[in-house]
Order: sequence, then C-alpha cells, then structure tokens
Amino acid sequence: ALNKPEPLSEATEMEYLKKVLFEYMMGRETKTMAKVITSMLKFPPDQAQKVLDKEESKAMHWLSV
Amino acid sequence: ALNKPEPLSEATEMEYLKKVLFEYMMGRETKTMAKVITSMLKFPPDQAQKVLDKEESKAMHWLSV
Amino acid sequence: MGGFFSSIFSGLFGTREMRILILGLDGAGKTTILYRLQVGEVVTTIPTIGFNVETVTYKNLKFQVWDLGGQTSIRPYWRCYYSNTDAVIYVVDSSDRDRMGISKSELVAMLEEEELKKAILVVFANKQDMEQAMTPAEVANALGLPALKDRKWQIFKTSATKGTGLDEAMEWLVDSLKSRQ
Amino acid sequence: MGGFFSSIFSGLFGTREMRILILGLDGAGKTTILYRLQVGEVVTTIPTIGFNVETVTYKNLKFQVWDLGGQTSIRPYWRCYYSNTDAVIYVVDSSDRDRMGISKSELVAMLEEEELKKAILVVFANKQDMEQAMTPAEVANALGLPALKDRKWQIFKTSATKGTGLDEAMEWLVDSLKSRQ
Ligand SMILES: Nc1nc2c(ncn2[C@@H]2O[C@H](COP(=O)(O)OP(=O)(O)OP(=O)(O)O)[C@@H](O)[C@H]2O)c(=O)[nH]1
Ligand SMILES: Nc1nc2c(ncn2[C@@H]2O[C@H](COP(=O)(O)OP(=O)(O)OP(=O)(O)O)[C@@H](O)[C@H]2O)c(=O)[nH]1
Ligand SMILES: [Mg+2]
Ligand SMILES: [Mg+2]
Repeated sequence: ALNKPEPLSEATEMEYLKKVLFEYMMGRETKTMAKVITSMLKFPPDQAQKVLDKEESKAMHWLSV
Repeated sequence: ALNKPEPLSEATEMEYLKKVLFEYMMGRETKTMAKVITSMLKFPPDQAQKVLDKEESKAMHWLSV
Repeated sequence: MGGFFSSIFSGLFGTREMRILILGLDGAGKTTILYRLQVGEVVTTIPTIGFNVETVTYKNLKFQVWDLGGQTSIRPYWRCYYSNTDAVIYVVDSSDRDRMGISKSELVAMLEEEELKKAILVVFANKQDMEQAMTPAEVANALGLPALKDRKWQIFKTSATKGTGLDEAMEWLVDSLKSRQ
Repeated sequence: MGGFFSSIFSGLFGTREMRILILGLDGAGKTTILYRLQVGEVVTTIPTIGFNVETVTYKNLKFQVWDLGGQTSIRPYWRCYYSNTDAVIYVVDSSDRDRMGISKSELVAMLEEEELKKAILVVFANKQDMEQAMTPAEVANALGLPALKDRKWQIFKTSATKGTGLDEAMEWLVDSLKSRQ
C-alpha cells in the first residue's frame, strides 16, 4: 500500500484498530491481529519483534499439547 | 478521576496505550491491562465485558492445569 | 510455523485449508463477493472497517477467505495479512474509471511483497452490469497485467450482484491451486 | 478469581502478596518513592507514562507495588487498577500549593470507588525538604482527610529524596495491614 497517514489520525483507523484489537483479545487469529496492531500503533521494531515472537511461542505451545 | 478527554487526543495517551498494550501482548498482568485498553478505547460495554470474561476464563484455565 | 508445519499438517490431516485474500479499493464489491461465494446470495453491505473472514467450500476444497476493508486509511495494513496466502482475488469496480490508476498502484505495491511471491492472482473485473463498465481487456491493460512477470494470473468479468462470472473465476482458481501443489 | 481464590491461595501457599497502589498528581514523587522503597536509593526519574510495578519486601511481608503515572490525561485510568488493592499510598507534593485542590478532588473521586472501599489510605506529605512546604496538618486539611468516614488512614511527612519519614510510614502501613487480616 502506498500512503501511510499519521497513526490513528482518522476515525476509520480508530474503528479499525478497535475491531482488530477485539479479535486479538478474544484470541482469534492472534498472529495476524498482532501484526496489524503493532503496525498501526507503530511499535518500535524491537517491541514488535518481541510481540511476534511471543505469538510464535504460543502457537508452538498449542501444537505441543 | 475527574476529566475524561477524547480518546487518544493526546500524545501522552497514545504512549500510555502503547505501553499498556505491549504488556498485555507479552502476557503480563493481562486482566488489569485489558481493563485499561477497553477503557481507553471506549469499547462498547458488551465487547468490554466479553474481553474481561475471556480474561477470567484464562485465569481459571491456569489454575486448573 | 510456516511451510514446515503446514506440510506436517497436510500429511497428517489431509490437505491444508487454503488461504485466500480478497483485496481491492473500497466499494469494489469485495464483501458482496465473499458472501456470494459463501452463501450464494447478495447481502446488504456496509463499508468494511476491519475484515470479514469466512470458510468457503468449493469443489470439496476448503478455503479460509479474508475480505479486507479497502478504504485509503486502512489499506496500508493489508500487508499484515499476506503471510501464508495462496491466492489473491483482486476486485476492481470496472465502472470506476477515475480510480483505475489508484487501483493499479495498490496492486503493484502488493505484488512486490515477498510474502505474496508465490500467490496466484485472479482479478475480478466487477460490476460488469453497469453501462459504463470497462471491458476485462481494458481493465487488464489499465492495471498493467500483461506486463506481469513470474506470476500466475487471470482476469474474469463478473457481476457480484447478478452473480455472473464468479463460477468461472473460481473454477480457474481451484484448478490453478490444485495444479500448483 | 477475587476473594475466593485468594483465600485458597493464602491457605495453600502462605500469605497472599499484598497489592499496593502509589497514586498522586504528576511530579509528586511517586516513582522516586517506589524505588526508594525497593532499592533504598534515589533514582533519576522521568514522568511515568504508564506504570512501574515492583515487588517490595518489607518486614518479611511481600508487596506488589504499582506506581501509576499521574498526568492529567492518564489519571482517568487509575480506576482500572483498583481491583484487589489492599492499600493506597497517596503522594502529595507539599510545596505545590496551587494544585492542592486538584489533588483533593482526585483523592475524593478515588475514595468513592467501590473497589477501594476496604483499602487502607496512607498519605505521604512529600517534599518536606522544600522551604515552602505545607505541614502535614495543613496538607491533611487541604485534602479533607479529617472528614473521611469509614476509612483507616494516616498522614506522614516525607522527603523521598532525603529518605526521611518513609520508614515510619511503611511501619504504620504494615501494622495496619497485619491487624486488618
Ligand atoms: N452494480 C453493481 N453493484 C455492485 C456489484 N458488486 C457490488 N456492488 C455494490 O457496490 C457497493 C459496495 O460493495 P461492497 O461489497 O460493500 O464493497 P467492498 O469492496 O467490500 O468495499 P469496502 O468494504 O469499503 O472495501 C454495494 O452497494 C454493492 O451492492 C456489481 O457487480 N454490480
Ligand atoms: N525536593 C524534593 N524533590 C522530590 C522529592 N521526591 C521527588 N522529588 C523530585 O520530584 C520530581 C518528580 O518525581 P517523580 O518521582 O518522577 O514524580 P511522579 O509522582 O512519579 O510523577 P509522574 O510519574 O509524572 O506521575 C523528580 O525530580 C524528583 O527527584 C522530595 O521529597 N523532595
Ligand atoms: Mg467490504
Ligand atoms: Mg512517576
């Protein structure tokens, strides 16, 4: 995608964030949702990486039980 | 607390949200963090309740393993 | 996860569910198409601020189909959904001549992404029922499809509201996905 | 969770970790106090946008101590942290006469919350090393403490930077928590 506006400058973005966050918090498609959230809120790269690593490790945990 | 400004109108609030969200996503103090998140983003009451119920059920799950 | 576990899963549990994204500018008809495919009916839509995800079964194949909102301010987040995608359905409002250039730019940016390198592209030249609609050939040219390299693609004329063209397009997609495996 | 499981836990694993909140306006000295209590030193602070949470051991009792940012725009979210709180350390900059009224309003709003009904209140009249500091009695009156009903409270004069008064205050708090159990 081409233009990256300031984070959450628009009502649409805020609504989008809330939708994605709700899905994340309900435990649905958390890996994808985590990417959207860290990207919308412009998490610093190291924090974003930690969050995504955490999602990976959750996914592995489910596989191992 | 007394005055409730518009959600995330301020840089401080945005920074605060990011901090709290990061902790939540790393799995730390998720019940408290979930309250802050749903309250900052003004989740509709039914959604906020679902999120908090989900946190409760996660807490119960940990107790039962 | 990724390729390794996907393969184990395919081995253990039969074929992995395919992941398909429906992308395109706002108002192109993505949500209408998703539910046409899933329940075979025209549903009343509102602009998608977020996404819809549904399981669609077609010819005994199961797809997880994601329909992402296409408004300008949320298009930058399409890329968060690209991982493990097998195919992209790119929907164009064939009557929206003014925004054909924007639609092309978004498509080009999308196809440049590493994660979509192996994804099959099927373009729906939608809203063919509208009088001023561009032909599929015109849409293809406007999007620069003939110049694409290393990409399996095809364009179909569709009308999501009338329900025309969708079967043909899905048939091609299913065959392409099967022959790729 | 809540009371029921907490009791089971206390029974099984000894005494439950106490939960303490440090609240007060921005710049009052909350973070300075938290780390004074934890590591016994004055640390360099920046305004807390978020929170700090540390385990503090005092007289063989373990506390989970939360220091919340006090800036105006994030004060509304203090209430999200109230659940299961045993005590509130309310910190006042005794030299900040202009904002004593705001500090009172926030305190009053806080004490009205159902979840804090049983919480013990200890007020730190902080920055007593400053020349223009109000006395603890003046601070107590300005905050309306004498009028409080159904509340176990006490006020202490402290200087977080000099390290004076904290021991006395914590001693009172620990005794109050113990006698309450
Ligand atoms: N005439 C005509 N209208 C269509 C067709 N497909 C969709 N529409 C209409 O176009 C409008 C937008 O359709 P949606 O499916 O909501 O569009 P969308 O691509 O999901 O839009 P966003 O969610 O904003 O990204 C609706 O009024 C649909 O009924 C079509 O083939 N022909
Ligand atoms: N003179 C004096 N300065 C103090 C005292 N306690 C804290 N300070 C100073 O006051 C300033 C603010 O202290 P903090 O501990 O960061 O304040 P805070 O309450 O955590 O503020 P927020 O995080 O914004 O809510 C710092 O410069 C401290 O060194 C004190 O007892 N005396
Ligand atoms: Mg839509
Ligand atoms: Mg602080």
